[in-house]
Amino acid sequence: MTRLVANRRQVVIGLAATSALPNMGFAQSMSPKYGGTLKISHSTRIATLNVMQLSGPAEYPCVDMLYSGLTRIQPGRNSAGPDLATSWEANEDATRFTYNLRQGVTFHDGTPFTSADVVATYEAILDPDFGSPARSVLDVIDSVEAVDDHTVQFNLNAPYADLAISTAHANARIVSAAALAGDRNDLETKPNGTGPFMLESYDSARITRLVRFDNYYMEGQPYLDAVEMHLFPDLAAETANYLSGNVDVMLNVQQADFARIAAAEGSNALRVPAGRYVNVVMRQDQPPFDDVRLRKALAMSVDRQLLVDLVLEGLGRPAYDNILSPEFQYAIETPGIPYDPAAAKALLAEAGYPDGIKLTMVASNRPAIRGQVAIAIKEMARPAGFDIDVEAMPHDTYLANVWRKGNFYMAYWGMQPTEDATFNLLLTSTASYEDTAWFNEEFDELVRRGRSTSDPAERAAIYAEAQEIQLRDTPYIIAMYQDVLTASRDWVEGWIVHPLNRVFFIESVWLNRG
Amino acid sequence: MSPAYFLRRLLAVALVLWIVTIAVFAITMVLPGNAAIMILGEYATPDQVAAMEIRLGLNRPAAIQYLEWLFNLLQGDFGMSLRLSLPVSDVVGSAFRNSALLAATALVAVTVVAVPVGMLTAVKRGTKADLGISLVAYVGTAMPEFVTATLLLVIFAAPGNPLLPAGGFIPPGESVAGFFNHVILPAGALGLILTAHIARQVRSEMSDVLASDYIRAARLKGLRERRVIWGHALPNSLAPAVAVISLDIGYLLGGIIVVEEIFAWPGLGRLLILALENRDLPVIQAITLLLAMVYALSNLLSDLVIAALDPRVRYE
Amino acid sequence: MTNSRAAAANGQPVLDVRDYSLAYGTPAGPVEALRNVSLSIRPGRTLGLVGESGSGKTSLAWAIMRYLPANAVETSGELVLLGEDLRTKSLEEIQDLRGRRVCMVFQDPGASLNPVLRLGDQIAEALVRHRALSQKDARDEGEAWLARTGISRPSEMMNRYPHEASGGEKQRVVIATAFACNPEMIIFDEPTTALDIITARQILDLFDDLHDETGVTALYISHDLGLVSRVAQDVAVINQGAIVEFGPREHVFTRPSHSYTRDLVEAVPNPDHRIVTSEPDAEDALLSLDEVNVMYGRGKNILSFLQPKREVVQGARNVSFGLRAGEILGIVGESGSGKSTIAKTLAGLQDFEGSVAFGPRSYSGRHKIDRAYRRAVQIVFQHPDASLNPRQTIGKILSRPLKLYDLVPRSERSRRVRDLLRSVFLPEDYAERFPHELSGGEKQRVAIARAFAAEPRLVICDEITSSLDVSVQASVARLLVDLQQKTGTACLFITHDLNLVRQLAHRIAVMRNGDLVDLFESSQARAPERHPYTTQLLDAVPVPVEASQVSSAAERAP
Amino acid sequence: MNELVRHPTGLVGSVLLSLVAIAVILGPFLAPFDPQAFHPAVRLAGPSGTHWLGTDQFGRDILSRLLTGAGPTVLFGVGATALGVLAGSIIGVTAAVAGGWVDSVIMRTLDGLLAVPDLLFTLLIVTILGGGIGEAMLAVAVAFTPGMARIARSSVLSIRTREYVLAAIARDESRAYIIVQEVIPNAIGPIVVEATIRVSFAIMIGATLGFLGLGAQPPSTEWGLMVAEARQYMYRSPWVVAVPGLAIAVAALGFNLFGDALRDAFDPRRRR
Repeated sequence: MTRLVANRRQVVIGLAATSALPNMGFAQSMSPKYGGTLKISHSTRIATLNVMQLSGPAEYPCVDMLYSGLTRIQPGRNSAGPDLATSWEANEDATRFTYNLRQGVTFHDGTPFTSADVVATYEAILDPDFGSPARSVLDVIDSVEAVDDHTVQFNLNAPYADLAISTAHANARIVSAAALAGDRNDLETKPNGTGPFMLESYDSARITRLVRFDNYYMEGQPYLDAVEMHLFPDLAAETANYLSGNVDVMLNVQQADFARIAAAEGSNALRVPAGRYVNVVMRQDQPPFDDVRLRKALAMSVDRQLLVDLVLEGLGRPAYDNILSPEFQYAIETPGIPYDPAAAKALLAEAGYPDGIKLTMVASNRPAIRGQVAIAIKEMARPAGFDIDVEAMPHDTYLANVWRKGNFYMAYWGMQPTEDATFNLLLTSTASYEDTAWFNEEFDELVRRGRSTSDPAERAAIYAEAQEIQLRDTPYIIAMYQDVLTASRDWVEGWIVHPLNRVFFIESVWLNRG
Repeated sequence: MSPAYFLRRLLAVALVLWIVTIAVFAITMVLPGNAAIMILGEYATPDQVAAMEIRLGLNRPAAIQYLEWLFNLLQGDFGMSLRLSLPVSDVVGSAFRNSALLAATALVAVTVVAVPVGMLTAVKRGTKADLGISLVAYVGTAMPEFVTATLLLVIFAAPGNPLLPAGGFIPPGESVAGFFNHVILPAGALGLILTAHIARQVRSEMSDVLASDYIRAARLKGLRERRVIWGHALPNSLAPAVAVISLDIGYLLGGIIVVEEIFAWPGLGRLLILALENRDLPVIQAITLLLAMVYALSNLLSDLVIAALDPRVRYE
Repeated sequence: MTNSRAAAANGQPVLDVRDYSLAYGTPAGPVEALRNVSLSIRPGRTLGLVGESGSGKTSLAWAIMRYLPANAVETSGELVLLGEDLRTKSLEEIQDLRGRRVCMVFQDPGASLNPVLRLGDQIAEALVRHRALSQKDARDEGEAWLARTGISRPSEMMNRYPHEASGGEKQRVVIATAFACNPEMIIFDEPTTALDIITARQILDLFDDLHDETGVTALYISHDLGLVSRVAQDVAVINQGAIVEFGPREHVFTRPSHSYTRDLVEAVPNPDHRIVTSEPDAEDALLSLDEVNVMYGRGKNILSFLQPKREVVQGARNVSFGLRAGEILGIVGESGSGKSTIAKTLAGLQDFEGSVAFGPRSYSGRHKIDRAYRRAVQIVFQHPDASLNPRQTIGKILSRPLKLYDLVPRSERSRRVRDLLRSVFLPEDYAERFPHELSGGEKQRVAIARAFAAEPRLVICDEITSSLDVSVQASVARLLVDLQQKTGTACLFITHDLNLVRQLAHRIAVMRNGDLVDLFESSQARAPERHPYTTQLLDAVPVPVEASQVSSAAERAP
Repeated sequence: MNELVRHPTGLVGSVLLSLVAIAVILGPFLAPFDPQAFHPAVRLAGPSGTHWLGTDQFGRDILSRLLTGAGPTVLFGVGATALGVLAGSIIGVTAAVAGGWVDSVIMRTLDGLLAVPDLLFTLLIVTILGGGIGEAMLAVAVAFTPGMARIARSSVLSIRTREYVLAAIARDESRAYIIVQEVIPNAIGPIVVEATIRVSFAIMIGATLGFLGLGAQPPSTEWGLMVAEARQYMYRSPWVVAVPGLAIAVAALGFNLFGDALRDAFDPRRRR
């Protein structure tokens, strides 16, 4: 069966009403059964367990099980809830935050968790030489202080309303001060966290096995004895293996296999709308992309619904160039852009290309969706006078030669937790991955104001204005949002994924085998 | 065979491997792109890239780096994997064990099937059985592993009622039955092309032997056909068969790359692809060197076996 | 043997081939190999079957052994062994018969013994098979037979592998195997051709002894009429698949009925019939070798320690001799004696120490040799198939020296090529052909023409007739001598055929293991002061039977 | 040539090669559809009257893609082999002709390179060059070079002791004349045979690189890439992978059979 959750926007994203989710740990009629091993298959390698630096799709569930953060993204929402911090408050102008820590928590090795661990962790994150990915969302923090053993205080260098979401960053999980003081290479293979599971064995080429941590702070959880992460690099083999019942959960399902998996007996295919997208990068500091008419003409040459059907097998939604998907709290109602090659042709002529234009679009081959979107756009845009030569290339070549250098290529991004993180990732003049040379001071200023505003109505207005600017200038063509797809066997209760694809709540999963 | 001969051969292997170290090092030196970006990928933050660049420290002269690497190598230290943050010897060691299991299974299966089939078809040369088997062998040699593997998956691991698992690996130490269950398809995909090739080569060698004067002489001595085949032809075809098999080991070592990738076999081949994609230079160097060493040593071993089988080369 | 004796008693032939015809199916249609062959061998006698390559003599042997390829078609006749037609027998019956009643000894003992089995096992297995002996008895019996073939340490030989035995020893093993099962008939297919002169002579003597001892009936196949005349009482001559002559030896040699037989008899080199009449100018020295040494197998570079160690072999040791203008000097010796080394050295193809003086100049090494020398000294090789570039036309091959040495102007070259072809009795239009379109003898003529095209002063002939058929050998030798006489060119004639060399050389040099052991005027070949080795060589060669000698030799037959 | 066709293997090889050659030369003209055109209504459809071999995930006509893909697939093999043979022959002939330490150094280096399995070597080089069909072709050529150099060298060495070459040396022909006129024309036979058989390997390696994402890139219709792109649909519509997979086998088989027949034709010992 398919659980299709496609509610548009609002606070609840991904997972609609709880009634549609009989398996959720907190809303179930049956009482969970204890015991059993959950086998999860994944197709990318768990290359490291260094919580402060990892970034692989299959690494996230591992650290989610091994570690806890101060705060944690809530199931189905882009908001932060308590984890190792039970509560937190900000001062008036959102420049100082105080977090109250949970008492009686211990690390897997038995040492107690205190504010010293938090301070050590955040100091490591903020150390540029350490290179933690979490620094990009936490660099507003000026200093961390331990007020007492169970209270810490963050002093910010600018007002920042979303700090609780930033402290929920997957790489900002709390590591013990002792581990950070010792050989930091041990972080790679000897994780010592406060999460619901402990590492038993780690074979990056095959199976990573975690077992229940009896002293996890959530009373009575986790339910499982163990979780095994099984690596299947070949997607077809992974699907076949899942369907033959050898594993309980398939972490990521390919669009091509989704219908079959959904139809298969004893299998639950879960589809969660998310803000993942392929974006067409066009460098605007050089012709021909410096002309907004050309960008708009191309935008009109893409049949977005057809793209969703062809490339995503319908498992996604058309997007109309807004970098914020409807799941974001402050996303505006984006006007549709109809597929109109004739109008596009006219606009292209107006831009100075009456006879059409020849372009070369680069697409890396990993993941394959980049190439597929590129080829589809090439075909769709042809009637409008775009003669696009798709140059697909191996990912490493792309990284070496095209990424953030080329003037027309396909990028691919996952969903960010906040509007601010999204804008600061790509679109502001100082964005981490600024790649379009679209510099707009007005936009920058709006983003700056948005992050320090706590009033929701005010923020909504600011972000709406920012989105209008973005849609007016079309820095990227974003043609569709891709759903997050996962699957589990019937006997697996409580398996959910979050649109962010970073938090998994496996401590609430249990096996309902007859 | 004299110890001097053995020593000379061993020296030759060492020389070959030394040349391989130069080639491998040269190749990894000229890999394009900023190593740090390649290792970390496009979602890495600039901080991460900067930290990695410091860690790599690849800014010294190549010759110094080579000598340092070689020096460490001779002490058994292959360095740290850049992507997996583990000692290369650990990562490559376990992958090598797994690959060896797969390759050895495939090789044994291939030998057990191909050599008798090749001999049979040579003896039955020109018959329908020969024609049929030769045809299959020809088609077999023309199927790249990824096609064979894919077709095997479609046929034997189709969802619904899969006869065999679609991939994965169970160490024989854990479950022997599980190991064999999982090894059949990858070994089959790996072995088809080799079986076909070796059967064809053995058939041709055996045909040459059967056409030789001493076989004619044996027949004209009135010996029964069974004795001619088993007593005279077979001992003469074994040495060439061993030579063919040892040469095909090189092909086998290439074939594991694709097959392991498809069947989720945690061996050297898959590790290599990962290492190449991530510019994990120490791992690439170690794997290439290891595969070359295996190949060179298997050739040496085959020479020793041939010397044992054929008295003419024994005292060389 | 009882059958054979019974046959002997009633005069029935052991083998009776009646009107036998055989063809091979080829894609181009059937090719006849044997046409209406009829011959018979009476008990205890030896029939010599003589023919050139491709004449069908070996096909007949295979047919008798019932060992025919799949595409063979027997179109007529019977093959009768003591009253039984072999053609009617089943494969199983034939397998019982092979090796027990009819055995075969092959041309090349090196190839006909299995390289990975011990010699003893190869004899014993036949005895186990046909005489139902135990393994141990078979080995004892085999060892006894080895002793009878004259092998000095038979028990040691039993445990050797073929590559550990000499050619002569191997052939003795094969012969022992053939005789061990006490067969009624043995087919000998050129059993001495692959052996050295002296060894061949020993094998021939062994054949005589064993034949006398056992009274076995034999079919002796050879291309060498001289040899056959020595071993056989009856002779059959086969040409293009048909028997052209069959009868007692005296008859065939003295009154050959067929012209082909006559040609064949005449073509046999006879040392008493000299081809060359003129004598060279005695004192006009053309070339002289002074203390020439040649070493093979010396390591050349630092990486050679990785190569298997090669033995250093001395190809020529302190060889000195002179050659006069217009002289034909024969060099003889067994294989490995160094005679070809001298040829290669003088042709500038081999590094050497010492010096070679040619005319006024002296050369102290291969790299000192200049174009003038190379033009004046030409070489003709043994294998005509290998010495002509298969990708060039005959015209191109012949015009090359003309162009290289700039002997005739470009416009004259094709005319000169035609002259050259005429001078070796080849049609002028051969200039357009490629080597593979010519027969072996024709190719050798082209090679000779190429050598003479350079207008040389010395031609080195390295075994130029040994790969040719007997009848062709004679004509090529005559052609060479004709050209030599016409041009006055000196000639170094290297051969292992002592009869031939005595027919055409003025002087003969004998080499052995790299040493020049003897050098003498042809007429002095039998002089008492000859080196013992020379005498041994001369004695080893069967001298063709003259009509006058036939009757005396025939008396030796039982 | 007659000799070739008379062999059953040669005959089949020639027929298969002719088919492949027709596809290479005329494929783009014979293709019933634009190989890149989408037909969204009939995605992943089975063989039908309109689309004889069915359609792929974009509804592109597989027959048309197959026909236009013959060019890149087969020419890859031929091109890579030709380059490898050329480079290998030059190196091999140089080593054989130079002899001495030059030969030793070249041969020991080749030994070292030959110890690295072909596919691994190719992968290393293609990674250096950066992927793509041209780069992959060059990589295969480089990987083939040591083997071809060896064959060329031994071929030259065996020719060099032939008596017609000795005759040329004895005549005092120049080194260049001997190499160009006497040695190379006769050494070329085994090289051509080996090259023909290697084309089939090159086609397979090329397809494998396409499959691994290092060779031909979308939207190319190279057959290995077609298999790779269709793999995720292989259980849904097996013909999408089977058709290009078998096409690769047919092309490789054709060259393989033809090469074997060529070898038999050159080698009288093997003639039946």
